Amino acid sequence: GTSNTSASDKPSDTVSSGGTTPATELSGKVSTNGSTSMEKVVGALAEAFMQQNGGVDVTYDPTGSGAGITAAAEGTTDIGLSSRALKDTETGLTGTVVALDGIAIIVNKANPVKDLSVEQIAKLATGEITNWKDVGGSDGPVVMIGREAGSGTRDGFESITDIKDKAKYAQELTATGAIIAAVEANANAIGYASLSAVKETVKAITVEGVEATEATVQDGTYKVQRPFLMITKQGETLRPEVQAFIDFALSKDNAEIIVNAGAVPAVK
Amino acid sequence: MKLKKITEKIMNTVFFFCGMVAIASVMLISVYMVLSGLPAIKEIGLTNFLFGKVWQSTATEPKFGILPFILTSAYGTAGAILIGVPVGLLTAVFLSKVAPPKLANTVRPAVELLAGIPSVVYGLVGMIILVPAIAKAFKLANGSSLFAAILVLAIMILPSIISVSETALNAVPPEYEEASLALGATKIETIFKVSIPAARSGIAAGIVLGIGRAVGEAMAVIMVAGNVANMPKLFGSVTFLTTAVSKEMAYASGLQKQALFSIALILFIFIMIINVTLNLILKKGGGGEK
Amino acid sequence: MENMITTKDLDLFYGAFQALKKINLEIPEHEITALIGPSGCGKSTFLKTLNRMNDLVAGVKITGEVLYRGQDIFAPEVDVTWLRKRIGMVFQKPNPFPMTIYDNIAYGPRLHGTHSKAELNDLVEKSLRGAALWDEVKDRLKKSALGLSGGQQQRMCIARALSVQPDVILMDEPTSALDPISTMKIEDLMSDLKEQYTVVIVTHNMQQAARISDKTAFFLLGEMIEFSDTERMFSMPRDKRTEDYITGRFG
Amino acid sequence: MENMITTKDLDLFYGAFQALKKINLEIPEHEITALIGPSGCGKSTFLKTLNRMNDLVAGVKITGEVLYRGQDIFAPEVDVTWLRKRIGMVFQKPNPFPMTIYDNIAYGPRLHGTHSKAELNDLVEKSLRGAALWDEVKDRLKKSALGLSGGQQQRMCIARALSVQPDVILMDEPTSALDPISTMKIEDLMSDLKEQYTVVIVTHNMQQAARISDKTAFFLLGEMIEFSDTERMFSMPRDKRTEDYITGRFG
Amino acid sequence: MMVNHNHGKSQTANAFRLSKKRKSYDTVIKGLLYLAAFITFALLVGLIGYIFYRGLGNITWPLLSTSPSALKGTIGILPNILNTLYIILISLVIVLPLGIGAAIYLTEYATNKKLVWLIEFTTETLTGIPSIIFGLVGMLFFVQFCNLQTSLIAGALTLVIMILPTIVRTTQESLKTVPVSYREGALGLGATKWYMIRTIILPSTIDGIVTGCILAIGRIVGESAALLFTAGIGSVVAKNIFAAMTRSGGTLSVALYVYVFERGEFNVGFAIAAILMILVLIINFGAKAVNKKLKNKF
Ligand SMILES: Nc1ncnc2c1ncn2[C@@H]1O[C@H](COP(=O)(O)OP(=O)(O)OP(=O)(O)O)[C@@H](O)[C@H]1O
Ligand SMILES: Nc1ncnc2c1ncn2[C@@H]1O[C@H](COP(=O)(O)OP(=O)(O)OP(=O)(O)O)[C@@H](O)[C@H]1O
Ligand SMILES: [Mg+2]
Ligand SMILES: [Mg+2]
Ligand SMILES: O=P([O-])([O-])[O-]
Repeated sequence: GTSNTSASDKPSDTVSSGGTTPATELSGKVSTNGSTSMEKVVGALAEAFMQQNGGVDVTYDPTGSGAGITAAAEGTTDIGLSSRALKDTETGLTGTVVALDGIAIIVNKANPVKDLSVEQIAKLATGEITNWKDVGGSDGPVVMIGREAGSGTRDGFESITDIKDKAKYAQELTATGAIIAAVEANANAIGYASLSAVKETVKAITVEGVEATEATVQDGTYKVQRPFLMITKQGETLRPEVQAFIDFALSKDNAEIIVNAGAVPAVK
Repeated sequence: MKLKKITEKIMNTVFFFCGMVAIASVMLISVYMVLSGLPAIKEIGLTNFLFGKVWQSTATEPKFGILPFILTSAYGTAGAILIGVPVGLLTAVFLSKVAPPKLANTVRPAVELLAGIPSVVYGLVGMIILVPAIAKAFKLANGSSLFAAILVLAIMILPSIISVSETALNAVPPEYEEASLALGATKIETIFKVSIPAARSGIAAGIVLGIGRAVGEAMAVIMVAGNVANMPKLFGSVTFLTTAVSKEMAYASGLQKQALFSIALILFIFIMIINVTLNLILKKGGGGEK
Repeated sequence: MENMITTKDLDLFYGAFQALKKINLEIPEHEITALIGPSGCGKSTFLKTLNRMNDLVAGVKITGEVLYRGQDIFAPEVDVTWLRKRIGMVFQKPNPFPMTIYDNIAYGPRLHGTHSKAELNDLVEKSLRGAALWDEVKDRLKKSALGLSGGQQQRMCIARALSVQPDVILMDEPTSALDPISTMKIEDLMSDLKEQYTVVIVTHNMQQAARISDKTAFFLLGEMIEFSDTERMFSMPRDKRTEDYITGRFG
Repeated sequence: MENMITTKDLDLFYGAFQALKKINLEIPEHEITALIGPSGCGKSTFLKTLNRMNDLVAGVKITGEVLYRGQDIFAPEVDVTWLRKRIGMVFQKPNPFPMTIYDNIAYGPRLHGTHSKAELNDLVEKSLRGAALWDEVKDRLKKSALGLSGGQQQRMCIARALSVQPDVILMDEPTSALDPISTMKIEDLMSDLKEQYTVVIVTHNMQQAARISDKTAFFLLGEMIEFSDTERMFSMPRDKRTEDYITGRFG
Repeated sequence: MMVNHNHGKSQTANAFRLSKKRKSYDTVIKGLLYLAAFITFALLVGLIGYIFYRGLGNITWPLLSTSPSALKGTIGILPNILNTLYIILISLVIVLPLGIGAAIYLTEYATNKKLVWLIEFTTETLTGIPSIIFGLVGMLFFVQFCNLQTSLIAGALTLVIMILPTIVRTTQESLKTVPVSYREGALGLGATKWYMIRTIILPSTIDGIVTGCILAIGRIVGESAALLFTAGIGSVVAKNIFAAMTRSGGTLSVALYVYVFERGEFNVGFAIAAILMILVLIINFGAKAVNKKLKNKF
C-alpha cells in the first residue's frame, strides 16, 4: 500500500460539482493515470461521477498507457488507464475492461474506396499494395499514416491485421487528432484512429462490409477494436471512493455516458 | 554589534547557496542524464546503439539503432543553418550597415517578435501551411519531411543569428571600414571583405547558438517531420533525436524507455559540446579584437 | 610643376554648422603640403573632402569646386571609388585590417582587379619597400598585421595606400599616435614619397610641418587664413593670427 | 589638544605595488589637516586607510599601525562599521543616494538603530544646519536629493556624514567637482565644522590648503615628505621637494 | 610630368566609373540584402497575419470562460489560462529570490574567482540546454524522485531551472550599473554589506529585475516541451492556486499542442495561437517600456 493520498480531509478542488445529492457520503481523491485515447471516456465518467459525489475529486493524468500501468503497479496512482490489454509480463495487476473502442480505418473524403478487407488493410500497411487502384480506388500512391511505437491504437491495429513489426508508415504521429488531420489534408492517405474521435472531416470505411459503430463493435462483427482498461493492483482492497468510481464506470446506468464519449460500454 | 555580524554571515551563506543553484542544477541534469541513459547503452552496446540503422522499439525482437536520428539531427541542423545563416546574416548586414535607420527600426522589432513566437505555433503553422505546400510544390505524396523540418528550423533560428550577427557587425571598428573605403572599395565590398571577416567570431557565435537551438527543438519539428525512423532523405519522413524521445516517451516501458533516455543522453552530450564551443568562440572573440 | 588639386570657393556644412568657409587652395604636384591650425578648425574636414570621404557623413553639404587634375571630383561622371584609388589616405590611428600583412597590402589591388599571384607578390613587395617596411616584415608576411608595433602598423597602412598606385596621399596626423622614433621614420619616409607622389598632411605639430613640408596652409575656424611656402610662413607670416598661432600664443 | 589619529610606520600595498611607505602622522583633534601632493602620490589611499574603506579593494595589504584615540583600528575586536560611524567620509564627487533628502540624511541614523520619528526629524535638522543647508532645503525634504545642485549635493553629503555624529570627517577633494561659489561655501563650512569635529581633507588646490587648514602633510610617490603647521609649510618649507611642489615647479 | 602613371587627363570619362563587374557585384549583393530583409519581414507579417486571420475569429467568450466538458462536448480554455498564470506566478516566486540572490552573490560577495567562473559557466550552460532535456530531468527528478506527480508545481520547478539564467543575467547587468559611489556612500556611513544591498542596491536594481521577469514570462508562456511531461495537460479549474499546484495542469502552449495533436481541433489551436501572439506582443512591448525607463533612470 504505497497509495499516495489519504481518504480524509482532502477537499475537492473542482468547481464542477452539480449539486446533486450523493447516494453515500464519499470524499477524497481518485487519481487516474494513463492512456491518452481514454481521455474522453475517463473525462466524461469523472465529470459525471463528481457531479454525483461532490466530495470526491477525480484527477486524470494523460501520460500514456505504459506509464499508467507502471503507475498502478508502483501505487503512485489509484487507477491506471490502458488502451491495450495487459501483457504477460505485466503481472500482479487486475485489468478491468470498462469500454471497447473501435479503431476506425479512415481515408480522405475524396477517396472513392468504401470498403476493405482486413487482408487488404494489412497489405496497404506493409507496403505490399502501393497504389490505390489495386484496391479499387483511383490511381495514386498509398500514404499510410500510423501511430508511434507503444501506442495502444497501433498495438490494436497491428495485432488484428497481424502485421506486428511489419507496418511501413509514411508518417508516425503521436496522437489521434494528428492522424485525422493528416488524413484530412492528404488525398492519398489512410490511417487509423479511435472511433470516438472520428468526425465528418474524414471518411471511415467499412471493414469486410461492416461499418464501425457502437453496435458492431459491441457484438464483435467490426473486427478492428481494442479494450479500454482500468488497472488496479491485484489483491488490494481499494478505498471506497476508488471502488465507487470503478463501479460507476461499469454500471449499466452510466453506459450512456460512455456512448456519448464515443466508445462502447463493456457491459451489455 | 553581534547581531549585525551574524546577519551578515547568514546573508552571505544564503547568497552563496543561491549562487550554487546553477551549479547544482547542471550537476543534477548531468547526473540524471548519465544515470538514466547509461543502462540501455550498456545493454544494447554502444556501437549497436550509435551505429544501428534500425529503430524498432516495440517489435517482438526490438532494435535500438539511433543512427537515423543522429544523422537526421545532423542533416536537419546543417540544412537549417544552410538556409538560415545566409538569410540571417544578410538581414543582419542590412540592419547594421545598409538600411536607413527608420527601416531598420521597423525590421528589428519584427525580428525580436519572431524570437518570441512559441515553438508550438511554428509547428502548427508548419503543419497546416508548409507541409501541404511542400507536397504540392514537389509533387509528393507526403509533405511531412526532413525538408519541412529544415524550413521550420531555419525560420526559428533566424532571430538568434540576426541579433548576434548584428551586434558583432556593429562592434566592428569604423576605422576598418574607413580604410577600405579610402582604398576605393565600395560600401558593399567593404562590408563583405572587411566588416564581415572582422565580425566573424561574433557571427560564428550566432551560428553555434543557432545550431544549439536547432538541435534541441522538439515541438515544432514533431508536427512537420513525419516522425518515421527512416534514414534521412530530404523529402522523406524522418525522426530527429529530440522527436525520437518525445514521440515514444509517453507510452514507453522497460528497455524501450531506457533507450529513450539514452537518446536524450546523446542529445545532451551534443548540446554540451556545442555550448563549450560557443563559450570558446565568445572568449576568443572578446580577446581577439586588439 | 603643376597643381594636382585645386579648390575653388569650397564651403562645407555639417547640417547648419559651416565647417569650411570659401577655401581656395592649390596643391602642387610632388610636394608636401601641410595643413595646420588649432583643434576644430576644419583641417580633417578639408582633407576628407579631397577624396570625398565626407560623403559618408550624413547631412554634409558641399558647395564650390574641387578639381583633381582639372577634373571636378563632384561631377556625376566621377565614380568615388576611382577617386579614392587615385587619392589615397592614411589615418591618425594606424588601422590595419585584422588579416595578414600580405592580405592587408593585397587588399586594394585585388579590389581593383589584380588577382594574379605574381603580380600581387610584386605589388606587395614594391609597396612595402616604398613604405620602408619590407626588410622588417618580409619574413612574416603571412602573420597577422595586428602583431606589428604601432609605428610598423602605420607604415604598413602607408604601404597599403601605395599598393593601389595613387597619385596623391592624404595623411591626417599620421604620427600623432606614435613614439618619437617611429615618427622620425615616417617623416623620413614622407620625404622619399614626394619623389613619386603628392602628399597632403594634417599635423598639429608645427615643428613637424616646418621640418617636412614644402607648402603650409593655416586654418582657423573654418577659414584658410594663410597659404604659402613653409619656410616663408614660419619666418615671416603675413597674418597676425598666423603669427600668434605659430609662436604658441593660442591653440 | 590631543592626537585623534596616529599612524605608525604605515605601509600599504596594492598587490605588489607599494602605494604608501612608512607613513608616520599625527592628526590633532579639532583641527583641519590637509593632505597635498601630486596625482597618484597616495593621498586618497592614505585617507581611505583611516576608516578602512580600503578593505573593499581586493589585494590590499597593510602593515604598521593606525590608532584612533589610541585604539588600533585593525585590531580584531574593532568592528569596521563602528569605526566608519566614528570616522565619517565625504567623497570627491557628491554621491547622494537616489532617495529623498530626508531619507538620505536619516539613512545613517536608521542604520545605527534610531527609528523614532521625532529623533530622526531632530537629527535631520541638526545635520542639515550643521552643513549650512537647512534653510535652502527645509521646504523640500521629501523631494529627491538628485534634484539639488552640485554644491548643495555636496553639502548634503556632509550633512549625511554628520548625521551619525562622528568624531572625524575625512574629505577627499570635496570641492574639486564644484564651482567657485559652492567651493567657498564649503570652505566656510569646514571652518565651522572644526569646532566640533576633526577634519582631514585631501586637496589638489594649494591655495585651498593654505586658506583653510591648520596642518598640512605633503605626500610624494607614497612617502610623506613633510608635515607641519600650514603657515610654516607654505612660508618656509623644510624640504626642497615641498618647495618645488608648492611653488608650482612640478605636479 | 607624369612619368610613372598611366592615368591622367587624357582618359575618357569612362575611366572614372566603376568597372562593370564591380558594379554588378554591388547591385546583386545589394539586391540580396534587401531580399533577405524582405524575407525576414514577410515571414513575420505572413506568420502573424495568418495566425490572427485564423485565430481571432475563434476566440469566443465561452472559449475563454469555461472548462472543457466531456459530457457536453464543449471546449474551454479557462483552466489553461489559469494554469499559465499560476505557473508564471509560482515559477517567479521561486526563481526570483534564487536568481537575484545568485546575482548578488556574484557581484557583491564572491571573492573566489574560480567559483565565480564556475557559476557563470554553469549559468551559461543552462541557457543552452534544450527544453526537452529539462522536461525529462524534471520528470525524473521532480515528478518521480521527489514524488510530486505530474503537477503544476513539478512543472514550475522545472521552469525555475530553465529561467534561472535569465534572471541571474539581467539582475547582474543591472547590479553593475549601480554606481560605486552609492556603495561608498553607504559603507562610509558604517553600513554592513547586507544593509547596503537591502537599502541602496536592490532598490536601484528593480528595473533590471522587472526586465528579467518579463523575459522569463515570455519563455514560460511559450514553453511546451518541458511542461508536457512535468506539468501535464490537465484542464480542470482548481479552487485556488494551492489546489492547482498539486494536480496536472496544461498551460496555453501545451493546450495548443494537445488540442491540435490529440483532438485535431485546429480552430481552437489557432485561437490559442492568436492569444499567445497577443501575449508575446504585450511582453515585447513591456520589455521595451521597462528598458526605456531603465535608461532614463540616471
Ligand atoms: N560629423 C560631423 N558632424 C558635425 N560637425 C562636425 C563633424 N565632424 C566635424 N565637425 C565639426 O567641424 C569642425 C571641424 O572639425 P575637424 O575634425 O575638421 O577639425 P580639425 O581641425 O581636424 O580638428 P582636430 O585637430 O581636433 O582634429 C569642428 O567644429 C567639428 O566639431
Ligand atoms: N585599487 C588599486 N589597485 C592598484 N593600484 C591602485 C589602486 N588604487 C590606487 N592605486 C595606485 O596607488 C597610487 C596612489 O593612488 P591614490 O589614488 O591614492 O593617489 P592620489 O594621491 O589620491 O591621486 P589623485 O590626486 O589622482 O587622486 C597610484 O599609483 C594608483 O595608481
Ligand atoms: Mg582632425
Ligand atoms: Mg585621489
Ligand atoms: O491509446 P493510445 O493513445 O495509446 O493509442
